[in-house]
Amino acid sequence: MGYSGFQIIKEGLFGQKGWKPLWRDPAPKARYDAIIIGGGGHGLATAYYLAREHGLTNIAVLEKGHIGGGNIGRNTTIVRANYFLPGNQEFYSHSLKLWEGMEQDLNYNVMHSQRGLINLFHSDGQRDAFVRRGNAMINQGDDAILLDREGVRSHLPYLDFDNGRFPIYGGLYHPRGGTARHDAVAWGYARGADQRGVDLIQNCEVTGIDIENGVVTGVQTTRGAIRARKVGIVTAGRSGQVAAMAGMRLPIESHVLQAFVTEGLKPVIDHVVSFGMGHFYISQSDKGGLVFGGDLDFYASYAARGNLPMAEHVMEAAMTLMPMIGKARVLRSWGGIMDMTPDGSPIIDTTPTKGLFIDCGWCYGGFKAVPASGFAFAHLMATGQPHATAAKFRLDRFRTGVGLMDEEGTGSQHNLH
Amino acid sequence: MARLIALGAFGDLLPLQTGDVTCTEVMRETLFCVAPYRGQHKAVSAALKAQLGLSLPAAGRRKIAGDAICQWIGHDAWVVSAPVMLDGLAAVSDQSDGYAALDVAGAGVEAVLARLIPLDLRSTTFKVNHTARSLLGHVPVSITRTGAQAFEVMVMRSMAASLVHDLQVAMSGLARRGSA
Amino acid sequence: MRLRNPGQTVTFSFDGKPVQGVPGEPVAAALLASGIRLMGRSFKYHRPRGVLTAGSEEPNALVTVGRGAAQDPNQRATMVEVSEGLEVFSQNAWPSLRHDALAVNDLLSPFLGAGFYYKTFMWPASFWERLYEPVIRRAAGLGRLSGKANADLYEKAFAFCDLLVIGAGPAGLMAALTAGRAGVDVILADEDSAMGGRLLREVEDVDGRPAALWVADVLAQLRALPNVRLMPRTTVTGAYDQGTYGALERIVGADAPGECFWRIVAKRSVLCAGALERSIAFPDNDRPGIMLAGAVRAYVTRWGVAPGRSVTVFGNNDDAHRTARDLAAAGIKIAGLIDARADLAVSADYPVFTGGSVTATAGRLGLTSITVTHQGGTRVIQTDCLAVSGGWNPSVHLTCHMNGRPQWREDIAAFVPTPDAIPGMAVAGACHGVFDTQGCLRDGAEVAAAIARDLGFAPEVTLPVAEARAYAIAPFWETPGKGRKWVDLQNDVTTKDIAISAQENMRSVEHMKRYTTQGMAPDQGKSSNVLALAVLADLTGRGIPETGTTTFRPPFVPVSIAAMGAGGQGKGFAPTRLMTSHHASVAARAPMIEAGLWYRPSYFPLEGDVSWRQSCDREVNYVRNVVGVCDVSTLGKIDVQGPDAAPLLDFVYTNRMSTLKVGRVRYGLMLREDGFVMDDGTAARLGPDHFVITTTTAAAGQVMRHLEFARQVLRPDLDARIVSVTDHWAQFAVAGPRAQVLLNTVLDEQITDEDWPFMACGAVGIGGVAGRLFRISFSGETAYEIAVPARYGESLFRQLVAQARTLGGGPYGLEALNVLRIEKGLLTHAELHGRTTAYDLGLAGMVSVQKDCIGQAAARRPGLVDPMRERLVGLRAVEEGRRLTAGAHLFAKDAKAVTANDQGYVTSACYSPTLDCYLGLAFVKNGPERYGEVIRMVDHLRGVDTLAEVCHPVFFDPEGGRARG
Amino acid sequence: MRINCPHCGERDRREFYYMGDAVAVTRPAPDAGPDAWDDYLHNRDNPAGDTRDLWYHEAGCGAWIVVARNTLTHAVHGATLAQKAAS
Repeated sequence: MGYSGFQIIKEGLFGQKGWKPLWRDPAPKARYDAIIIGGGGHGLATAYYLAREHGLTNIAVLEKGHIGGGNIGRNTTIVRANYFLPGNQEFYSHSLKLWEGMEQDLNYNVMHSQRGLINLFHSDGQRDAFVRRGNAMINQGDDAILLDREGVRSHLPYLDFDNGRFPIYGGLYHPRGGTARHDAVAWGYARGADQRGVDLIQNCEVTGIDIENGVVTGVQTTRGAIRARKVGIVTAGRSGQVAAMAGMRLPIESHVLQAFVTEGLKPVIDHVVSFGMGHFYISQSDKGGLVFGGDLDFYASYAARGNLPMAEHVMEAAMTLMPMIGKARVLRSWGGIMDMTPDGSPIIDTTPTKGLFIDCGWCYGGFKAVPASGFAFAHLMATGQPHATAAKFRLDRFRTGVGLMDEEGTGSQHNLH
Repeated sequence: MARLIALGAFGDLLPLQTGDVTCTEVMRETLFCVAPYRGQHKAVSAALKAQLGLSLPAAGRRKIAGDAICQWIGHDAWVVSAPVMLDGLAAVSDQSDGYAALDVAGAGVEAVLARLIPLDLRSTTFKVNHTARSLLGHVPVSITRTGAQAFEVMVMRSMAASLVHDLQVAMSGLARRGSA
Repeated sequence: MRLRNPGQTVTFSFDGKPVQGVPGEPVAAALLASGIRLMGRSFKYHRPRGVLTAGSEEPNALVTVGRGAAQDPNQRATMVEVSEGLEVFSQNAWPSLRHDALAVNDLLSPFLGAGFYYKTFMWPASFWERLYEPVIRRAAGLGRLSGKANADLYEKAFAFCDLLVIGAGPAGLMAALTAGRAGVDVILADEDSAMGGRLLREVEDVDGRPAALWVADVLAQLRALPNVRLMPRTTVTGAYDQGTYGALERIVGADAPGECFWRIVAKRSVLCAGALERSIAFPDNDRPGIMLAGAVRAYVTRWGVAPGRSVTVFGNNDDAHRTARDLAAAGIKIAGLIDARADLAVSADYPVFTGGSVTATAGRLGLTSITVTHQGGTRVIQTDCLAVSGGWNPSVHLTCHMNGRPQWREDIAAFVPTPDAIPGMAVAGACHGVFDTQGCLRDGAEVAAAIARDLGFAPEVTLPVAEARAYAIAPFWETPGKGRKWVDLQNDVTTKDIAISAQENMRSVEHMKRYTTQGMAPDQGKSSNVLALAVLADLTGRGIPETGTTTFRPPFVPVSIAAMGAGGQGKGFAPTRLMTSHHASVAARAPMIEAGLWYRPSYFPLEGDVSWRQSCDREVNYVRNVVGVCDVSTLGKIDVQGPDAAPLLDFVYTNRMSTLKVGRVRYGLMLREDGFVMDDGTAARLGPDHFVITTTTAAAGQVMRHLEFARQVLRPDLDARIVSVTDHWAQFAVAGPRAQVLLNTVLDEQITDEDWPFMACGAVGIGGVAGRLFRISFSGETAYEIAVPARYGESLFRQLVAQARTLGGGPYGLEALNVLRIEKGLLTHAELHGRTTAYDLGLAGMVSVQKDCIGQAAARRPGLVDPMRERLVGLRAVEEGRRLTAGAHLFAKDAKAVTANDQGYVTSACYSPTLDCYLGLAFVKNGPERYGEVIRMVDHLRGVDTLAEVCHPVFFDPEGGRARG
Repeated sequence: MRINCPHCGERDRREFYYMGDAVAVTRPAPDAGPDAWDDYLHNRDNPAGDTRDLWYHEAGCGAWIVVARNTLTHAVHGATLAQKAAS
């Protein structure tokens, strides 16, 4: 059924009895044309674009828990296209364009809010690095504006301009950056895929990948064997375990990244603000909660929860940057499992097994990538060729050193991102 | 020819007193870092015993004999408070001005330090002449219990002002609570 | 209405109106005592709401306390303690709490059910940011921040103990007493202002005395034990790894810090957090005056406040009867007792309706009547307070913080903790599913005794005598029939919303939560989760255990950012490092700027200077023509000693250091193991087994860590020792044609070019002080760095500057330093930005292939030696008056400035007073092959679009004759 | 999280720097070839369970240590000096 304001009024008048399920709960079939392992944001988007762009509808998404239960449901909801290295640039630029049409495309309001993102800098050197980034964004056709100190003040008057540990020199303003309602993105893609015939199969854990003579033939699951000639792995923090079923060892370490939300407050922070010097970023949700986070906890973990030192560090950064939020109260903290690559950039590629594809390594930036990742991975699975926007996300780039994308400049080694 | 004037690390920031806790600068003319070479631990300990009257203490301990101090300062390393000759036995680095040190003492001293240092400093576990490397706030320090209600804190000289600032905030918060 | 003489009272205000209260009692109690039931408005529909509970789980009575910078929103009226002059305000209502304009939302509620916003507001697309979202945002949110910077002191602290007892009710008190008497080092933390838990809130006896007296006696015993620490007003907020707990202490006192966030490390802990009562879903169950039964008893018994004049009680368990009995005994009129259970025989002095339920309520701003449907029919009862008990939920929250999932217990119709969900944590009392006082006392004592024995103590268990009774409950979640039955009072979620969710296949409990927002409000579902689960389970035909629960995550109660971030405000976020010349530079009016944790002078203005450029140009000229002095103490200085010091340096530097002669210095390059450049610096050989190496300011810590890694982990075969001596030495660059002249004014023995050639180093005396001298140059001029122990740093700096001024030179700051090094094509972290290789920097020749070093193998990867890589070049502006800017991108002369044409970027740029033009350093594809090419430089952000000539990166004195002297 | 330093005893995580999988201890020979170096630098077992990883007691004694740890539960089983583990 189509969603609209008219439908809302109609259902309101008739007791909400007409709403249909957003997706079916089909039993798994014995065979599909393609299987996607992982019902998170990237997996659901892949299924949607396989169906919509490539007409591939005899496909299934296998999810061991409930769909949208991974990192798509526990991130800080930021959407941006402010990368500067070849490979990332074109990909995130494409992703932002897909975001901008997503609601009409999916007929689902994901509350994509282009409220603007401001990255602060605190020295001449940082300013120059952000200028390089901003110019790259404009070269790519995206938007960036250099703000001086007064420019930042006009947008963010509540920052501590006088006493903070690191003085605010200015900011790089990305007006098209913003946020979206994370769960809604998963639900929107799931509904869109289901409407096109994709089987979304929940509570179905993959326990093995069947390979014959170097060619994938299907998967073993807790709900039986399923055959397919194409299998895509899109399992984020769990990529290592699933890839191991196919005998692969990935350049991935899984780390925990914490995030925090406060009680609801009347509107006070209108942008997404990023304080790189203190590893802190924040925005305010439409419900009023301040949503914020910082750096990784920096140890390999699958526990989906963090520890106090990083939580405290994040709060201290908040206090030095914007002490007006001191009396906001943190309501909930959580941790996502980040699939970290050595250079901090993702992988969308074929594997040594024919018919087996992998999409992983989203580090702490997977949310904004959901549409373009799904789009590019669907293209790769359908055609066997990388999509132009994701051609540099190669699995072998670490071995060869060709096309490393170390946006932070900290190095292409695991502990450095 | 130059005439150089020596200045203390804390300037006029010390002494400091708030509530029942006081901070005073510890003046030490010399301080050397001693890092025994491989297999020379015993030889270094013997040489120090001969020269200072102090052997190398275990990890996390300080020894004192008269004015002389020998204190564990980290992995494979100790500091001694007087010049020593250990040629071929240990790396010796002059750190006389690398560290600044202060005494913090008084009835509320454990409560002040508990606001800053992630260590179990209870007198039952951290006794007199126990020493540890840790953080005070965000400042790396070496802390030693020198008495029932007294500690010495060593800090890299360039961070002396930050150390005093953090102590001052903790002392004032405690004083403002009344009895804690 | 107060039931007893309150004694001393104070006056506080609620929405500006004065209210009398007893010092220390919660605001909610004082408001109830004054007959004020309307305390807040709900989140979505702005429904009138009163207080529901008597604890931190309160979903309705959220208030703002204070004004100005002290304005503190979203405080629970059940937790804020009354004091003289306290200002309390209602929130989420306009223009007033009684007449709230947005209550109109309630009329629209048929259209605003679960998830409605996902289905609309999509057309036209641009209206979301322009219209819909701003309207939604303004309507959403609860309290309001002041917008002013925090002006209060918050604290953090650490505590250590053997046993942390969480909660000081009957179980917690007995646990602390049993362990404490045995000699265990105990911390007893409780979130209430007074310890005792429900013993202060119930009418019962312990050991033959009123429970409150027994509590007072136990607390006195605990206070007398030196190994027991009592922490009232302290809520344990989170359980973390290895026995670490977060706890939030509220501190009272006018001048005291507001809150303290504790990190408590405990060998063992016992959770005695009690249980939280739950409500029942019946139509309009959210009116002010409808409260949980246990809370009603608490207000009556502990604070002597009657929440109503005519109270009805509704429940599905024996607590309903206790409530009626205790209230009646306190002299409060009981208008009726409704028990959902049919097969009960009860005789009482008030009407009892068995098999009954509440099927309607009335009263716009406060309850006036209820409709009861029971075995005998339907009846309307006039009442201003309805006490509801749907049963008790053990406070399992902390046991879920490490992903533990609680287990359903059918006999008490509640979830209890999974054993060992938190390593080292035991559970006792009501949160363990033990609901009678005697059982709680015993459980607390026995659990603590077992822990004490584990820790090597010999505890004795002495149990007091108290009430023991079975807890009888018949699950009853929802009354049948129509009407809005509220489940999550904070987020306005009804049973209907849960039904819509199930209908749309949002049937996983996580989907239901996220779709309806049930459990996502400030109480995190404390008052609604189990009820919501039960409703969902009924709708889907699954049992409650099968339906499962959502996860509780830290913190247990909301924690202010100011408390958890205490110490971070202002300069406290990171330590400050000061050079010995700091005060002298400040006295010279030099702007001090951050360099990592350090502060360094930007430039030294003179009287009459109108811009920084004027100062900077002058300082460059000092160095090029006379002499300049610059404090370079921030560079990392590391002592490397030992028989294998040289081989260790060979292993960490790309070039060979073992061939360096004693008394000489060599430039060195370090790679990360991934093959990219990490840092550069110098190595000076002071003796056969003794080097001192320098690092850049920014990378000092990283290099130290890296060297220790190389020494301890990769090459434990090498016998070398590493010590940072950065802070011991104050070090000053003295640079320029007259550098030697200047130095000779301070040195004990005169130096000459013959004794001190370029790249020499050694010991010198300065006024009898033992120092070190290095003839090295970061400016391309004849230059030295002179080092003295830090205590003499300021003194030497002042003398060097004074002598330099006499010679016609002076001090120079970071700006001039940057210009000088760009003129010479020397590198900083603008170029060593982590993505560049030795090859990119034109330093491939420095990577020795005769030996192994860190990074060498990875640096050979094809992608790192591709000629098409962007490589270092110089840029010289060719258009008169047009500047070069760092961060600009480069394109072929006639190409469009788009990504596809990108040829590289500028890393550093400056105006060179020496060469009178703009210079830049840049990375350009195939760079060194393009010298002489005119290239287009575009800086969209700064509006610069100009041409520049690609050239060798050393602009000035390319032969280097000046530095060699 | 608390980690047992062989020198200092149990200490708060905030005193430590994390390096990653203890594979870093076994550095290949310079000429071991691209695959060996790729495995050393990049490819990881990334276990969901017991692991050994390298930590540096940066704000403590300055020792590099190998910690036996569980990535699912964060349980710490023990730690040794990396110097000993390596030699």
